[in-house]
Amino acid sequence: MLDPIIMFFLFGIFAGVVKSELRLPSQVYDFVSMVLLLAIGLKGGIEVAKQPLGQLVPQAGAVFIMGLLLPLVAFPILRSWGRFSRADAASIAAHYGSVSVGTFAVAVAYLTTRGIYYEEHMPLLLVVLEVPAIIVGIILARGLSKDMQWGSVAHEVFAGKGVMLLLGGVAIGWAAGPEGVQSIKPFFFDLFKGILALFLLEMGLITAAKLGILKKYGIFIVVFGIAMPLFSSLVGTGVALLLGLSVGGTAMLALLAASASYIAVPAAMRISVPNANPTLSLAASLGVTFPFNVLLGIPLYYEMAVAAHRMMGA
Amino acid sequence: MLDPIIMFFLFGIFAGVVKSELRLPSQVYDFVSMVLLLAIGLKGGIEVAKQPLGQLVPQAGAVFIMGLLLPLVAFPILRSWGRFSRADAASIAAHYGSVSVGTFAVAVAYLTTRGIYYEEHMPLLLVVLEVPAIIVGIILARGLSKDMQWGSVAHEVFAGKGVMLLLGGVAIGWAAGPEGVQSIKPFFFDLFKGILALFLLEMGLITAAKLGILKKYGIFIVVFGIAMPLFSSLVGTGVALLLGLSVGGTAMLALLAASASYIAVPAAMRISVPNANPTLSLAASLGVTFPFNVLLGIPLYYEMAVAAHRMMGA
Amino acid sequence: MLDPIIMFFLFGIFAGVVKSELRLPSQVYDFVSMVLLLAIGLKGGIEVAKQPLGQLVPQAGAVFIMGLLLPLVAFPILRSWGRFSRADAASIAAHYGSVSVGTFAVAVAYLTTRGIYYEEHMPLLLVVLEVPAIIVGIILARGLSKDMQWGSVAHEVFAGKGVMLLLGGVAIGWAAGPEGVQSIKPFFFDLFKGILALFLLEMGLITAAKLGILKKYGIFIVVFGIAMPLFSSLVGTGVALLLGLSVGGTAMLALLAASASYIAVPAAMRISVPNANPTLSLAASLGVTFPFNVLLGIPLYYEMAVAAHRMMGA
Amino acid sequence: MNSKTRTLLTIITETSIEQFVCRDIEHLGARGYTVTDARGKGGHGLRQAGWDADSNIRIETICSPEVAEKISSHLFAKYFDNYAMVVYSHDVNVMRDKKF
Amino acid sequence: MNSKTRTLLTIITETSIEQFVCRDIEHLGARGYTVTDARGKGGHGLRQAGWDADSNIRIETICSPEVAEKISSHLFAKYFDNYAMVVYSHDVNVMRDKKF
Amino acid sequence: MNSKTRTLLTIITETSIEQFVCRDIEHLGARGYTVTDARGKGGHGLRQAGWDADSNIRIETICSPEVAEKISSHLFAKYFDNYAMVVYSHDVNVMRDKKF
Ligand SMILES: Nc1ncnc2c1ncn2[C@@H]1O[C@H](COP(=O)(O)O)[C@@H](O)[C@H]1O
Ligand SMILES: Nc1ncnc2c1ncn2[C@@H]1O[C@H](COP(=O)(O)O)[C@@H](O)[C@H]1O
Ligand SMILES: Nc1ncnc2c1ncn2[C@@H]1O[C@H](COP(=O)(O)O)[C@@H](O)[C@H]1O
Ligand code: NA
Ligand code: NA
Ligand code: NA
Repeated sequence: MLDPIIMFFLFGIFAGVVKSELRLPSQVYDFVSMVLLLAIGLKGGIEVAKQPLGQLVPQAGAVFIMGLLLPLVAFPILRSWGRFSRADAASIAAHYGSVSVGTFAVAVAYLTTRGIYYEEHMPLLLVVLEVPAIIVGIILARGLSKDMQWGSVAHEVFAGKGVMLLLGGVAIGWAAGPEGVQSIKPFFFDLFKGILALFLLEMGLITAAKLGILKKYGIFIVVFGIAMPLFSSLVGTGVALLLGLSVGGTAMLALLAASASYIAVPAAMRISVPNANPTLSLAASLGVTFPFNVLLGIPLYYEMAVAAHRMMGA
Repeated sequence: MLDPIIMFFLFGIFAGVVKSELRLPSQVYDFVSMVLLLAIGLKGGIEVAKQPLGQLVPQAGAVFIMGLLLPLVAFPILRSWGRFSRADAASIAAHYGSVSVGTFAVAVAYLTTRGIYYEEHMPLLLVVLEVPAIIVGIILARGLSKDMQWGSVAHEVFAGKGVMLLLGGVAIGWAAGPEGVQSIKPFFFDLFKGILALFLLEMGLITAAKLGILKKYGIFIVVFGIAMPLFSSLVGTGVALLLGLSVGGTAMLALLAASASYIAVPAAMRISVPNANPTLSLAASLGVTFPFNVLLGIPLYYEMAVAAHRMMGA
Repeated sequence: MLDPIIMFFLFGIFAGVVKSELRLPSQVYDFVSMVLLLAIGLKGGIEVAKQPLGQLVPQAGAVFIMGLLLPLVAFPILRSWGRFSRADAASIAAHYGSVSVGTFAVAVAYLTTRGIYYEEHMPLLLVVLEVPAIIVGIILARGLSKDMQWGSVAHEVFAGKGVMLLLGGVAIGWAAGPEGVQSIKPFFFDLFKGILALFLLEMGLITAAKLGILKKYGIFIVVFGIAMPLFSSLVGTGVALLLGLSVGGTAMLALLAASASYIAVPAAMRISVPNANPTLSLAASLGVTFPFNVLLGIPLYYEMAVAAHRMMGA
Repeated sequence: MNSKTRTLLTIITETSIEQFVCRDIEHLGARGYTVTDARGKGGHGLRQAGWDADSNIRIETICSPEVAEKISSHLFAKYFDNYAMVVYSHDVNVMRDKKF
Repeated sequence: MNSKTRTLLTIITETSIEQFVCRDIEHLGARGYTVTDARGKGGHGLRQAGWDADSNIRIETICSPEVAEKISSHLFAKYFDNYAMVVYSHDVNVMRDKKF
Repeated sequence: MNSKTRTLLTIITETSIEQFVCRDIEHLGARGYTVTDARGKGGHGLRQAGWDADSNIRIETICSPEVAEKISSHLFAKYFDNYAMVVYSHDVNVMRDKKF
């Protein structure tokens, strides 16, 4: 049966499609996403403390390289088959090389509800995967010129709301440890799914708005928005196997690879690749890939992980 | 002793009357009412799943008819004794034929605190009762002309925030069932009363603002704002007895009948009966009937239900 | 080890210093502070009900007098050593004579985490201490002229958000008692520390903004912002010993004395002493004293209380 | 840079009719508009923006004088009797006059 | 439709004195006003609207030139020395000039 | 009170570039500015302010005609091709002209 939080997402899409007046005030959306980002960071941070550093570093390194490579695969496809301008192709590639925290939160809920174990320091890999695609995207769009202001790009990436809150959460969770965080558990952890439900309601409304725009850009964007995450999930599954992650962890890494950013990357592209059309990349990432991953992708990637581990075990 | 949530309402009135700077930002008010509407819907939806359809349909039908008739009683009184214009009388009649979700939430808290059983699918009847009075009100104001745009009226009613969230909550609660909803319980159910307290604080501030306006409209509006819910509660009690509801359910239906809308109906009237004065109907519904029901009505209707069931039992 | 809520504060300062885009929407800040103020008031109110009046009155009286005297100590220092204008000196003196609810909330968290008993009606003393310094500040700035509009000053003080919510919370907690408040406990009490964490994150951001301004005003304001709370904490410790408070209560009263207002007093000064520079007093109170108290003051005042009680016991 | 003159029409009215007014001004020829949330006081009393029913919006649209004239006449006929509404206009310099 | 000219006076100032300024402009003859929340920068530094003490408002009032003149003089005398405040005015066309 | 004329330049654009535009107009000589949150519709479609990527801001700055001209030219060159942006200006009367 469907998780109720997924129903909130469908409800949001429905309300958007029938042009309901329903709307989350943007300040409430901010509040809700801040709490989610902090909660995910905190959870990850607590686990990071438990991991031997020797295990974290290779994982982070592998994931970082994956984040560099995925956009390099997407870019030529978008250029040749999609016939997009260089800027647009680079920007979309960056979106798909990076990650979506909202999708990750739904996957956390999915695995937790089913009691499936996964490496709980995953949020750290999430943060690591946010960044490299942005850099690759900028270079793809603008070339490696000397007057690139990498300082301001770095600031744009790390000082953005999303990465900042994730990193802050990880740092606090790591420093405070499981007992330290106990006192803020009722707010950040017990309410997690309810707040995620509200968040997905608004995501549904936003997705519905993007659906209308999709028509304008034709079928390619829809196909790409489904095929690319499928491909990336295979890559993610492979990397996870190499790293020796658990079944749940494999599903998670597949999902991270498959998810497309709609916060950190669009914000960074808007500033660093201004001639890329933001409507286009958000139509793909929010109008196609987000609903695909949330509704079909997560269970699919989990089945893939199970199958892959069975094969490896054999 | 008074429920603390009622004290929050009184505190809001007090703060408003002494012209305090206290104010809930409108975005927070939106947030708080969204959570309440979804929570009420979810609770109702869970119960709807348990009811045999053969029992729900006659109840919904009876309540719908009650919603058609109540404004037809109110309208001539408002026209003749109140000397209101046709539009104003029709609009006020629609407010009193429909329901107030805020009042319902307080009644839920009242019965729950005292451990009194009531048919928990009540939120479904709440939704059913929201709608018919609006249609009657529009016809009373404008007559049954051919060029009525019923499509846009229907959209106005069903796509409005309130009805949409209630229906969405009911649908999700119904589909997810009691166990499915478990994971979002801490947010939507455990916080219910605390969030209701904040909501009532703002309602007190709004009520206080309406109190000032009341003077302008004279004594009739005050008398009507108390007499009409008393009459409606009798009708509601009667209908509940016919439907064989429990004591708690009888009190609830009396309250639903007695409560006057201040969200869905004013929004619909503003669009469909523009020449009705919204200040007038809100002064009655928020300045008189809401505080009357919340402070005196709920316990009174409960006593009535107890007495009626005792009489019927005899 | 550091309490995680303190880490949220440090995280906020960090994010502000690196000029992150992180920001709590002002409406969310309002929401979060309203919940904190109500929760503190409710907790205090529950305890007030348990206290014999004969014990509360002398405590409130002593604290009120302390609130009158502290600004009288600060004022000449600010005038002579700080070379501030009369208005500025009076306004800063008023800030330091009054209290900071945010600091108090952190102290509550500190003592609760460590299981240290304190007189839980402390919030009442907090309210009492908010007011006198404002009156003294206004008189210091403007003299005792006949045309002072004390009515509007009183309104400004009592009808301000902060005092209103605290008093409302105390009144409701007192009237409803421990069992009455049970139903709103999950929202107001269980979430307390999580909400405080969000609040401190924003306070960190605000503090970081004030740090920049500090430079403009030179070293005196930094020295004063640390020395004055140290002095006041001694006074508070003394008063607590006279009143026979527990060790925790002594630490609390020291902290109340040491904390500097950044809500009620600035608002009142802006209206009643318009020629005082609000940037100056907020730079001191938010840029120096708030972080000092939160990071170093609270544990220090607690050690002082322990030492003082040991000495007295000897 | 040479700039051209257009008319800036500002409408202050109830939030509840935002979608209707925006639709109307588009139909009458405006190529765009900007909306901000507002509160205020006027003939219809205090509107404090505490909740939807009490909120105002401020709609601005830059257009040709003719379109501005058409919009104001339409709003006057359709809304002035029954809704809290204030409309005013003045000339502004724009950089790309073809846009408006 | 024939329209008349009135003065639109705009006041940008601190949120903390909203009620006082609004009361003053009503006393001086304005029949209404509109308020929006704002942030900004000026002689008194950055005011980022993160919380009450740091927030601005933008008050607009349409009135006769005489009333506008009275209001600006009053604001100048009462608030300019001590508060973050900017005031400007210009002519606008209104449809129902008796309203203002 | 004698008042002087200055130019009020209004910029409606995407929230995402707020800090850049504000920095630019300060560098070009504006002594202050005021920002309000907005939503709207234009050549770049509907921008409903549901979340950051879809939000507009409205920046106002009072300055000399020369500075206004410099700012609009700069904005035109730097942002018009790639960002949702509308810029307009008109004269206003200010009380302390040295301030602007
Ligand atoms: N003279 C005025 N100047 C500026 N805004 C006004 C004026 N009169 C009314 N308004 C605004 O327009 C809204 C509707 O006006 P009214 O229809 O007069 O109630 C009010 O709530 C105010 O926001
Ligand atoms: N030149 C300007 N143009 C537009 N708004 C301004 C200007 N100067 C100041 N302001 C606004 O008016 C407020 C108060 O200005 P000030 O008194 O100069 O600090 C500022 O916070 C800005 O919002
Ligand atoms: N004709 C217009 N009148 C008023 N505001 C406009 C107009 N056209 C566009 N805007 C505003 O400017 C923003 C950017 O415009 P555009 O670049 O045309 O999409 C829009 O989202 C609107 O808020
Ligand atoms: Na990805
Ligand atoms: Na009713
Ligand atoms: Na103090």
